[in-house]
Amino acid sequence: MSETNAVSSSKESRAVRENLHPGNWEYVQIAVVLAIITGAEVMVYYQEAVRSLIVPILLILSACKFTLVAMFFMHLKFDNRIFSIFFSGPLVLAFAVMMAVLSLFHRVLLGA
Amino acid sequence: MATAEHTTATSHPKHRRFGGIWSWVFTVDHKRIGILYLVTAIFFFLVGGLEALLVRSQLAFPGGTVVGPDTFNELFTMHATTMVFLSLMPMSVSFFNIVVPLQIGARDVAFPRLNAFSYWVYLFGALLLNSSYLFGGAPNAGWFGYANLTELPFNNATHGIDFWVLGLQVLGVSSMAGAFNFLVTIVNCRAPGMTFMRMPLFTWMTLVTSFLLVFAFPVLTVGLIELMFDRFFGTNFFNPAAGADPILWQHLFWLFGHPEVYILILPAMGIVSDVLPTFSRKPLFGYPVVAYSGVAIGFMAWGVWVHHMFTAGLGPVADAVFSLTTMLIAVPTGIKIFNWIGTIWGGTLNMKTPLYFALGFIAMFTIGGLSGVMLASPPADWLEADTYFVVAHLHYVLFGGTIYGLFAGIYYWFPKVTGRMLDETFGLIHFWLMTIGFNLTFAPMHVLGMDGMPRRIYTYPTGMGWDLWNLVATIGAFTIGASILVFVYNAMSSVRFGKRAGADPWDGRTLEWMIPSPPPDYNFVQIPYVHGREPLWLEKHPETGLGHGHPVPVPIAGGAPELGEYANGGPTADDLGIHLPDPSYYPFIAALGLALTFAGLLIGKAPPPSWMSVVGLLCLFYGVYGWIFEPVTGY
Amino acid sequence: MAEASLAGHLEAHEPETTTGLNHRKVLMWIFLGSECLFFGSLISTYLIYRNRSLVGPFPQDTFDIPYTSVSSFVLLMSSLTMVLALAAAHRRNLAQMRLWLLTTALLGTVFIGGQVYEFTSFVNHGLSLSKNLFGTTFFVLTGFHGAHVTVGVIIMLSLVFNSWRGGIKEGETLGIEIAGLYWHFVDVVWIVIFTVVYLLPY
Amino acid sequence: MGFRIRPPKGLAFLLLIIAVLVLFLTGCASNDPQNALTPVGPVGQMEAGLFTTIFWIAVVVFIIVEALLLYTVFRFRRRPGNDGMPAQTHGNTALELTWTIIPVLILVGIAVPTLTTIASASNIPTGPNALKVGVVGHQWWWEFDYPSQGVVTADELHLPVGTKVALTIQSADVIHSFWVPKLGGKMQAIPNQVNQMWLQADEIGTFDGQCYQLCGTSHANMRFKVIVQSQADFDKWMADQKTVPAKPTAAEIAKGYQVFTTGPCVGCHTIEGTDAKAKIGPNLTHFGSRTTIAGAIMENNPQNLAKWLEDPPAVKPGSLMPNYHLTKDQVTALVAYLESLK
Repeated sequence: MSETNAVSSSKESRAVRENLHPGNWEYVQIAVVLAIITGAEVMVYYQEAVRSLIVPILLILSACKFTLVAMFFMHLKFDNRIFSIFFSGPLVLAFAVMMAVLSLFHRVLLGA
Repeated sequence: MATAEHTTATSHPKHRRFGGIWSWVFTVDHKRIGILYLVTAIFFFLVGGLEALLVRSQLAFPGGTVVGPDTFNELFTMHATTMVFLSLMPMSVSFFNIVVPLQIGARDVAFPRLNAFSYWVYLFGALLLNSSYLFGGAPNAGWFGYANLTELPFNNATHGIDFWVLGLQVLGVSSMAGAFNFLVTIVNCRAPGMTFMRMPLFTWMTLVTSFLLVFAFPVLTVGLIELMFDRFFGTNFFNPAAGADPILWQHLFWLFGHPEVYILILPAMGIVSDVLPTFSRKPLFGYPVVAYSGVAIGFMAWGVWVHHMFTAGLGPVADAVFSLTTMLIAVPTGIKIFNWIGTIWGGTLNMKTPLYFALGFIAMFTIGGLSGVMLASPPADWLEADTYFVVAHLHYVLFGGTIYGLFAGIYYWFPKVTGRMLDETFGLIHFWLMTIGFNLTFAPMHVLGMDGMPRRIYTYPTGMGWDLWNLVATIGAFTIGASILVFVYNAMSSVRFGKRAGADPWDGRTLEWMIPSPPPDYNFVQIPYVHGREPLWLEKHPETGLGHGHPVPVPIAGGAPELGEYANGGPTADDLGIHLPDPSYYPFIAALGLALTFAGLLIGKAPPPSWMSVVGLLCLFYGVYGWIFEPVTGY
Repeated sequence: MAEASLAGHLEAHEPETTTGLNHRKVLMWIFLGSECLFFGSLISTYLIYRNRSLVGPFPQDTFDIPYTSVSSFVLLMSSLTMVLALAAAHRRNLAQMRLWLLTTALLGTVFIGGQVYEFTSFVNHGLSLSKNLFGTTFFVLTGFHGAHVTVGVIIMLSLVFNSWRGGIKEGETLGIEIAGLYWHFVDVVWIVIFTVVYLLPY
Repeated sequence: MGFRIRPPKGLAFLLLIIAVLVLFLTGCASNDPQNALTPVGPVGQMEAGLFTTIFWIAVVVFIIVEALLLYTVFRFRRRPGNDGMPAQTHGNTALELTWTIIPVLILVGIAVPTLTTIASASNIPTGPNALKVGVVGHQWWWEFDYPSQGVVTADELHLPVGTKVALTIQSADVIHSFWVPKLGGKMQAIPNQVNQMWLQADEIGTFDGQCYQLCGTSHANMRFKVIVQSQADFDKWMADQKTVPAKPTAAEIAKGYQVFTTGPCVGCHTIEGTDAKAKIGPNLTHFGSRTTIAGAIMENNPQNLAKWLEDPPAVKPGSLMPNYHLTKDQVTALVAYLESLK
């Protein structure tokens, strides 16, 4: 590797540090939250009481986990906006298409 | 190729160097990879054309006996698959390779070795797909291979479908790798001052196309994986006996397939949007509108796939909704056409072959667009679907559109690539012969369609009223064939004896015309600073005041006009202290490994993978690891 | 999934870029974008065929939720160790970086091991690829996720290997960051799969 | 070069486009058996009507755009007196808005009738007076059954004139597509899916249809006929179909009966009143009453039937009925028997 490489990369890491990344402690806290949510999900699964609401509850919980990991572990919260666009764009697209196809197959909405 | 001397001449002693054929096999130079793409794509264009001529010969007369029904099914399947995946897409990619880095003022693409990898994967995938002819039989279920006709119970006479599945997977890897590369290149390798809104339209459309590719192809990949698992491992994705819905394939395929249509047409639209201004000596009319309408088409491409399934009984709501979205997509398309006319309006049209093809594109594509609107209305579509009307429509779009656009590009950039002009007389003969042949072939198919002739039938009785138009179509097809031969002759002779082009034969407006033809392997002696939308024009004609900000002469290798000095060589990268990535054989090995892996699956009918897959995998890992840890000299 | 193994670390050097962003990082994010469509299609297929099997075994009498919860937890924690590895690299602490990378690889391996065990027990339950639509869609969806995790583990190990070879210099965090992006993505995909495939009531 | 001889070429181009258009106009509506623009039923009529509307709108747009294009090319081509530096215009917002809004309006004009037509086409008739017919696509022949009457036939769909018919379209193997161009519609027959559509024939006569979705080797040989009869004739036909053929007595016919019931035929076919009850091949109970055989690709006469029985795949490539190498007199006997099944 040429030293220009080391230069550019150390510049990169400086840039990253300037992004005020959370430190280990914050990371651990986030992990704990994730663990708790997972626990909650499993609990909900066994709660006969909330059977009627189980689907929305579970979907919301996993959406929270997804967002936490993407925002903090993947640094989208601190990184260049273009990355968020490159990722969330197709994510939304995939979700929309999925919903459309499902509604067609289950003969609701579009498929009515 | 004329570029050979120039580019090989320039590798420095201390760098790894390869001579002769190896200088092409191991090249990572985007221009050479582009040439490889172009030559291969034209070769497969001829193959696909041959298949088309056989199809037309069979249908020339009722009860034709040129080929049998099974061969006929193989022929039209391979014709479409070849034209879409082995010819038109790679031809667009060859222009991405040759032109985009030059238009944005870059020395190469972002990942030169990934670029080489894409090409070799494409070549090996294409060979894998076509080798099916040698192993019992080619794919035979149409280019959109509707399940469950592709499933073992109904398609086990040959391994054609297995070749199709695996071949398309390999080609998918190539297209994806290429698209990732161009996205990063356009986002990250633009010359200083080259903002998005200063990018030439072809680069814009490359950007949109690449986005469509990287997001649409995974959907097909999943469909192909499911089909492959059904055939190889006995899964039930499309097996009605297990309660599955074969229609799932239609959704997965068209979710890819409709963006694919725009993947095929947008690059051609980009070429036309670059050719028209150059040959009318006027800037593109409504640049931002044209660019954004391209982006809009890219977005809408995702909301219209069901219009391929209006006869699948999805219900009135689905039919209505997707009919409306489909009609909506006609708006940005129309806007482009009007802006193109606006561009030539008031210009001084330099009637050269590239312009003829660009105008031909507008004229023919308009017809395809209008028949598209007719197909967008479900009740009308119920009459047209799966008849020759659809065959006519799709050819007016993909031939009258894409192929006209690509030929415009070939005549436009050939001088830049080879340093020599294509002959005008032969060019015009090619254009007029092709235009006449094209309309003779496909216009009658509208009539045949409304006269109830189904597509993909190998024979038809007389007395249906189809005899005359089929004969006309066949005559037209052979006329097209003749015109293509004229082109091939023109290209082969011009590449050797064509008259010298010089840097800027067309009075061009964009960066690629600033540098010698063929360009030195480093492209730009000094990366230009871009002050406006049409940097070269701005520098040649400051008085026209197109500069956004006051026009400042752009630094050019040796000064634009007297570029003749580069006709034989010129300073090498090392003379100028420009470091270029070394050639590398790892991409080639990795690509070979990938192809072998898939071929092995096929021949072994895994599991377990035959020895070939194992060798392939080893090859692949060796290639990838060598690639990653390859010490990179240069820069 | 050739792209997957390639995209992690491609060309080993970059010139200055227009956006100031690193080529490989941009590539990785676009790649993850296209992976969204890949897993989106696989998950759609699963959901379309949900409760459509004509014969058993059916999900409700196959899944072992506590077991899978644990392995999901393991994968989730591997994301933590991954960011810790990156943080260590930022602190130019190669030793810790290697430690956390190896831990990540280890957790990943545990997850894969768990999946292998799960698959075997399901097969013993009489659920096979070709048994019914549930078997077909379940094994293919989770199998492809497993393949992604495996590739991730290989990437982690080669990063460690590379750092010993001196390929990763002090303060060079890019390779780790990019590999991390891939790893976290595989993790979030499992977050979705765990909920949609395992937890949603049948 | 090219510049002096351009005008003739340009004219050729113009003439070419006009010629294409004329061909299209003259070629489209005709009395050919599968012409979609001369329908004889309400469904086909509303679809063809919508097609024609959109077609003429398209023709107008086509002429405007192409004429504008050609005019621009001829007017602004470089020639002596026009080779200067053109004005470097960038665009014009008013124009952009115009050619955005006008297409939108045109499309609205197309969308409205489209939606109404979808609505009426999807309005499947129900109730007692609507005739129900089940259509099942097979490789490569069509099965038609009348559930209410318990009648099953093949390759020929009999309909009473002027009656609304509710069709359910299904497939026994791969995806097919059912269309009678003169009656309208078109619907895929998809495994595990029951598609519905309705038709009505307002004219007595025989109309052709065939499979429109690639379904394998003999996709081209998967034709059928729709025989539209007066209510009286239809009722008579239906009554005949319901009768169970008596056990034959005449020598030759009885021999054929014997060959049929003891041979491989019973493995796939059904003939009411015999032990042949298999549902793989067409139901032959009233075979003799049909005008065509083998996926309606041949007229039903003894010669053709013999030809078919001697080597089915030779007549219809890929035919699932193999060549059983029947002897000459077995064939003659079978022909006699089957043709007797009126």
